[in-house]
Amino acid sequence: EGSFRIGWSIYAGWMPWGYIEDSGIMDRWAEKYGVDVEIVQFNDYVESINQYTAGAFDGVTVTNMDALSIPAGGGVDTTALIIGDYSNGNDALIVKGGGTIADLAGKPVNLVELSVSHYLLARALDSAGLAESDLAAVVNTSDADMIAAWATADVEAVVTWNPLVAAIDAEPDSTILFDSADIPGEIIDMLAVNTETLAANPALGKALVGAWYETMALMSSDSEEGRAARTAMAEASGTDLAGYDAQLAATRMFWTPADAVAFAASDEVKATMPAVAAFLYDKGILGVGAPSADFVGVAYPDGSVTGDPANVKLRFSTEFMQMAADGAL
Amino acid sequence: MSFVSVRNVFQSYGDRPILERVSVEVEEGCFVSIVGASGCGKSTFLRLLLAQETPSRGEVSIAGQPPAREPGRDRGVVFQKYSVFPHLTIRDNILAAEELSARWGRLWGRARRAARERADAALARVGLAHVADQYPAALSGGMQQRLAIAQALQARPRILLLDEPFGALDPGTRLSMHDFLTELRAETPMTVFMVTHDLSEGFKLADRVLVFDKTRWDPDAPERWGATITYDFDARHGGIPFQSARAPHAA
Amino acid sequence: MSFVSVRNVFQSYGDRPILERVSVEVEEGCFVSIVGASGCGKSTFLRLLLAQETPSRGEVSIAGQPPAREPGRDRGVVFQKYSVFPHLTIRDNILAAEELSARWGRLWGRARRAARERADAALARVGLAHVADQYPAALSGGMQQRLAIAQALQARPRILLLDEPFGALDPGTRLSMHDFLTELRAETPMTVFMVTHDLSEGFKLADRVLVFDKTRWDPDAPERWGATITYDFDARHGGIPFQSARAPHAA
Amino acid sequence: MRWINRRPGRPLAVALALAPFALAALAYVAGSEARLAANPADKLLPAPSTLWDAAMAALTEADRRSGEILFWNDTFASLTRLALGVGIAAALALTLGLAAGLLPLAGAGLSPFVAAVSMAPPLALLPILFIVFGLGEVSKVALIVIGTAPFMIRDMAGRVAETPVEQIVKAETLGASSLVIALRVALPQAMPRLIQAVRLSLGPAWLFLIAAEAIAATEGLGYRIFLVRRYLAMDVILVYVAWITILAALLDLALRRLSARAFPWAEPAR
Amino acid sequence: MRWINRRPGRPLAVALALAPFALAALAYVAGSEARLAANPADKLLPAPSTLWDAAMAALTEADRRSGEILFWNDTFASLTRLALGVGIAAALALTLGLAAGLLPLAGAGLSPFVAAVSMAPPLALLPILFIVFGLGEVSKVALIVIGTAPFMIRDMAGRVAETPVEQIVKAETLGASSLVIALRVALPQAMPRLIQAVRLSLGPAWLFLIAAEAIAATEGLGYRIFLVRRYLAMDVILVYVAWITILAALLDLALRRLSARAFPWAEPAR
Ligand SMILES: Nc1ncnc2c1ncn2[C@@H]1O[C@H](COP(=O)(O)OP(=O)(O)OP(=O)(O)O)[C@@H](O)[C@H]1O
Ligand SMILES: Nc1ncnc2c1ncn2[C@@H]1O[C@H](COP(=O)(O)OP(=O)(O)OP(=O)(O)O)[C@@H](O)[C@H]1O
Ligand SMILES: [Mg+2]
Ligand SMILES: [Mg+2]
Repeated sequence: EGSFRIGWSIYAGWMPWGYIEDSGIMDRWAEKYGVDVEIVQFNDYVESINQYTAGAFDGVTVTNMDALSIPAGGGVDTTALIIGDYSNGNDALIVKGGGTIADLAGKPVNLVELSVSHYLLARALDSAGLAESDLAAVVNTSDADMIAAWATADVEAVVTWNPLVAAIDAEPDSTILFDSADIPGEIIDMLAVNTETLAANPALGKALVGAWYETMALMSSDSEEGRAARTAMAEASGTDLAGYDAQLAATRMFWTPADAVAFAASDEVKATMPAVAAFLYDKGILGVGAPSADFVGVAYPDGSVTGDPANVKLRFSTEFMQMAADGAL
Repeated sequence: MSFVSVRNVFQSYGDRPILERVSVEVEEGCFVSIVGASGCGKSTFLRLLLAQETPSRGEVSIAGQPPAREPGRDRGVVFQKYSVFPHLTIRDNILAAEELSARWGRLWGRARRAARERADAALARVGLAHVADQYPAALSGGMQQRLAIAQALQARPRILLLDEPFGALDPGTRLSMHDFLTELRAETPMTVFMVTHDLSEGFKLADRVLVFDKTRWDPDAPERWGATITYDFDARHGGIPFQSARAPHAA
Repeated sequence: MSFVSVRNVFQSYGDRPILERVSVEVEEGCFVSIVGASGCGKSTFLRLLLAQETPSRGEVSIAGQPPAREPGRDRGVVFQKYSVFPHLTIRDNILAAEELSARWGRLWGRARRAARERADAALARVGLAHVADQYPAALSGGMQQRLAIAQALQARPRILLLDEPFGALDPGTRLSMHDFLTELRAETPMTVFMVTHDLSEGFKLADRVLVFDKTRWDPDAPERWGATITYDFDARHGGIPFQSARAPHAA
Repeated sequence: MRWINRRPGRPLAVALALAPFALAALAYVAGSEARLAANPADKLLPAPSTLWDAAMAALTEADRRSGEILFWNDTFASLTRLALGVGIAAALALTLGLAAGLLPLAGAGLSPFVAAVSMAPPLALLPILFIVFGLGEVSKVALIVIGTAPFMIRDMAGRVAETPVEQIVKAETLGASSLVIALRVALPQAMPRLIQAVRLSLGPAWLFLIAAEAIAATEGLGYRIFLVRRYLAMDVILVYVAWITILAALLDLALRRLSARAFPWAEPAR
Repeated sequence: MRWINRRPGRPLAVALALAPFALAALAYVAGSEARLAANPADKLLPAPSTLWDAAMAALTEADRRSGEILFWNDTFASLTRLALGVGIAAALALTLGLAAGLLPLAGAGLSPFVAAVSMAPPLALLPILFIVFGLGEVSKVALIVIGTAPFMIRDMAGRVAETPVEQIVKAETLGASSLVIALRVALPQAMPRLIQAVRLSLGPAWLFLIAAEAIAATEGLGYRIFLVRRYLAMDVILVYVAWITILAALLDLALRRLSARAFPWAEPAR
């Protein structure tokens, strides 16, 4: 009791969590609110969500899509505590040579199946009037091996995320056909926490939000300290300051709590989530038992709900971010 | 009353009879050798004496005790192979005869020192003192069997059972083992049962020679009948039957 | 000229001499047995005759040929163990004597049928026809050795080498193997070298008995000197030395 | 009576054999019920009935997208890769192992290298495999080969080298050349051991197969397990794990039978 | 002379042993040069000099963040897990294997279950392991135990059951109880075989370690390899792979030495 564990994995918009733990910012805020928070890095993103879903962790960094499918679909009532950013080019569909999306017909595409990459591909194909069945295959390829896969002759197109996108884009004959900047606001990266835990321990939410926005302010400042912080994050993600800054450029970071609150409360999110739910249902990701695309309910800050109102398991909340915006922490 | 008494023993494996109606009484201190064709059940008979197996019918009793259900310290045994512990030195093999019956299989302190001295004395007696710290693998076959016999005797069993103890030795070594066994018996009289393939060895060493054979024989089903004791020779007096043949041979 | 001639042969392993100055001439058709203490180098001598090893010094030649560098069809051999191929049936073991020298180790068509008939004839001759389709593991030790001898002879070697061929058999079986070997020799005279532990077996079967022993002996370093032929008996005439002792025994 | 001399009768032996399975099942059911009581939508330890439904669905329901029953597709794909990988490894073991065990020259050249390779962790070399063999079937089969062949080669070489020298000499005196000794003496006697080595290698082979399928594939049992791990579909995972266990046991049994059938002379007499 | 009878002399044997290593090195250098000529920034097959630099950097340069040399940290973390996992598996094998091999009642209860478990693919159970044992050291060690113990238990049980019945009977006639037979007859004779089983299990143990570290860890050789695999830092990967190979070979050698030293009676006479 009073002791919590948060999991995170390597992604441009989540690197601050590693810095928060290493720099002692977390400890300071935790002390202030009388809790104990341990921030644990995962090498494997899916495993981090599974651990959270199984109850081994109290919070996890996750995208809106995976938050809906894994914990919420698995019956774990989850609250989006911090909307950190949305992908604005961080996820991309890359092909060898050139061409258009329509040229993908009859070709295989390598990606991490059932991930946001898969969602991006579906949206890209939509935009060209194609369906997945028009492709030769969707080859499930581990993100850890995506760069190696790109180097093989079998691979003609991949969908992946940063820092891999940057590395592959740097190869001579690669072309980005479609990226998340084409569907702004649909791939949302957030810190999700267990709703019950949060309700019972508001101090946890305050400590996390406080620590996060202190770090945001530090990172976004053009000061020496800001550069030092970003350099540390760059190294942790295996690149240098310039590389990391480039990745941040493809990420629509919400540097201030006010920005985040505004986005979370916008209609964009309300439009995105049902589309994501439809995609998940279509792919069978909501599970064998899922009767329909809206069997999980999603609640928004204004109290509205999409999906089944009797089974609300994912909640977008601005409560704590608003406190930060109000300077109440 | 006789010392070892085997009363109307039958032994079968599955529905295949090996021994039939075996009865014999043996006096204390008698050396009995057991001969017979290969596979006729000599080792089986020894296993029954050892209480390693219980007979299908009948019973074996030693010194008037109720039949044993498993081997114990009252029965010593030496097999043709694997008779000593390869992972113990020669001395520890002898020591094992006293140690293994302890609670944890080990003696400590004064008890151990005393047992060690007795072991060294035993080794000196059987002429193995100079190799006390070696492992059995370093010994010749004859020395290994000598060790096995010394080990069995160290536990002071009431009867000693030998299953072709010299079967794997070459003729010269075998002769010296005969002398060794004869000397040992002269020192400590004991009741011995020895299975052997070699008739002359049997008569040379034993007081009494038992011959196992089938008395009934079905040429179409050679496995139908078991063997029993067909001859019982007194080997002390040049082979005059101790008792006459047990049953007519119905070949 | 003699048929097998061993001239001043030395054999060492590393710097340890096993055989020293061994010379012997043997006539065609002679049956030579070789006796000696365990480890004195009898099997080593047989390996030299077999050309499985080449001597450190001196040479072995058969029928006036230049010394062989490896075993071939002119030398047949039977060991105490592993002498037949366990993965071939009894018939195929005999057949192997003809097949293995073919290009791919197999005969086909008419050649195979003819070889098979010869194999069956050989099996009938040695009394193994009734088990032709079984594997060696199903045979008793005596039958296995009979098969091994028949197999070696089927290749029509110029000399036959036997290394304790009956060492693992029980006395009864051993006697019948003696008869078997004597009969075979009566049918086809052949030059035989047989190592044995059993002196009486050696004298019973052989025309000539060679005794291997050390003529020099260093009590501090028993491995310093090798063995040689110390006695050479004519066993046809009740054991009168064929030649006198080779060298004085310097015990 | 000593415990070592107490033998269970037939009914007791059966009961004892079943007991641990029953205990494991019980522990599972208890754990599952506890979790489901706390959260009825819990996916981690699905109820036995859910498992049963998932198994039935996997076995009978066609995929919405492809119209095929994925379960059988996956099984077929994985078994094909496994058979190819282990088959190639066995063939290598037979040829190289025979050569290294029989010919001193080949042994001197091969043995140290194979020993060194057998110590390397094949999983870590996957990226290179992908470049060399592409992302298709070849690299998956190659991973299995690289992962299992060194052990098999060493095992075979050791076993062939143990062929009693008496048999080799006997064959020589019957006029056999090196080739004939290899083909007719060493090879047939090494075959039962090869099957034994294959049985021992099947465990690692499954591991490599699952690892390779997890990284890049469009079908296969390992692919499916790692794919549905994305949404914690433990019902599907457990069904697949059970199925792999059954397949492995069946393969093992089949190989044992094959060996007993094909090489009766190698069976221990009983 | 037949090929089977041609033995290489000492110099030729050394040359033959080195040849395949030299060939492999040559092939690597050629491949590397070809790729680097086509694309000087190629990461897949770094030049030998790059490899050397990477190795030196790994061995000597401290991490800027933590101030520690990651290479040694990783090595220490992985070896600790490996030792714990294999050690626990060996202890289980010793106790359960001894019980199953010696006591008919224990054998009847344990053997079928262990046989069934040994067929299950542990990798596929990883998600459950992480839940049950958490993400810390326990789950990694548990994966190694689950992956290697069944084989070791079966091996030990089989070996103990093969103890010549003559020895057991002899011990009984010397008055030994079941416990004493286990402790003083069966156990010491099973020890060399246990070390043998540990040697055989080290390969799979490394595999499981790397797989577990790949998924959830913050240090360890497998963790590092999978971390840098993302960036295709083959120079680091190859250095780590070489290091794991060397460690595995050293462990193997140490175990062989230990066995020969501790159990001289079990060495084949030569
Ligand atoms: N545990 C057993 N189960 C089934 N059959 C057995 C068992 N032990 C022995 N037999 C069979 O019982 C018969 C007699 O065996 P036993 O070992 O007593 O013969 P033996 O007279 O000692 O022979 P040998 O002279 O070859 O040692 C043999 O046919 C053997 O196959
Ligand atoms: N290949 C070898 N390398 C080294 N030493 C050997 C080799 N072969 C045999 N020896 C040694 O040479 C000696 C003679 O061995 P050999 O087998 O010829 O004796 P043997 O007379 O046949 O003995 P046995 O009667 O026991 O069969 C032995 O001391 C043996 O240890
Ligand atoms: Mg017997
Ligand atoms: Mg010899």
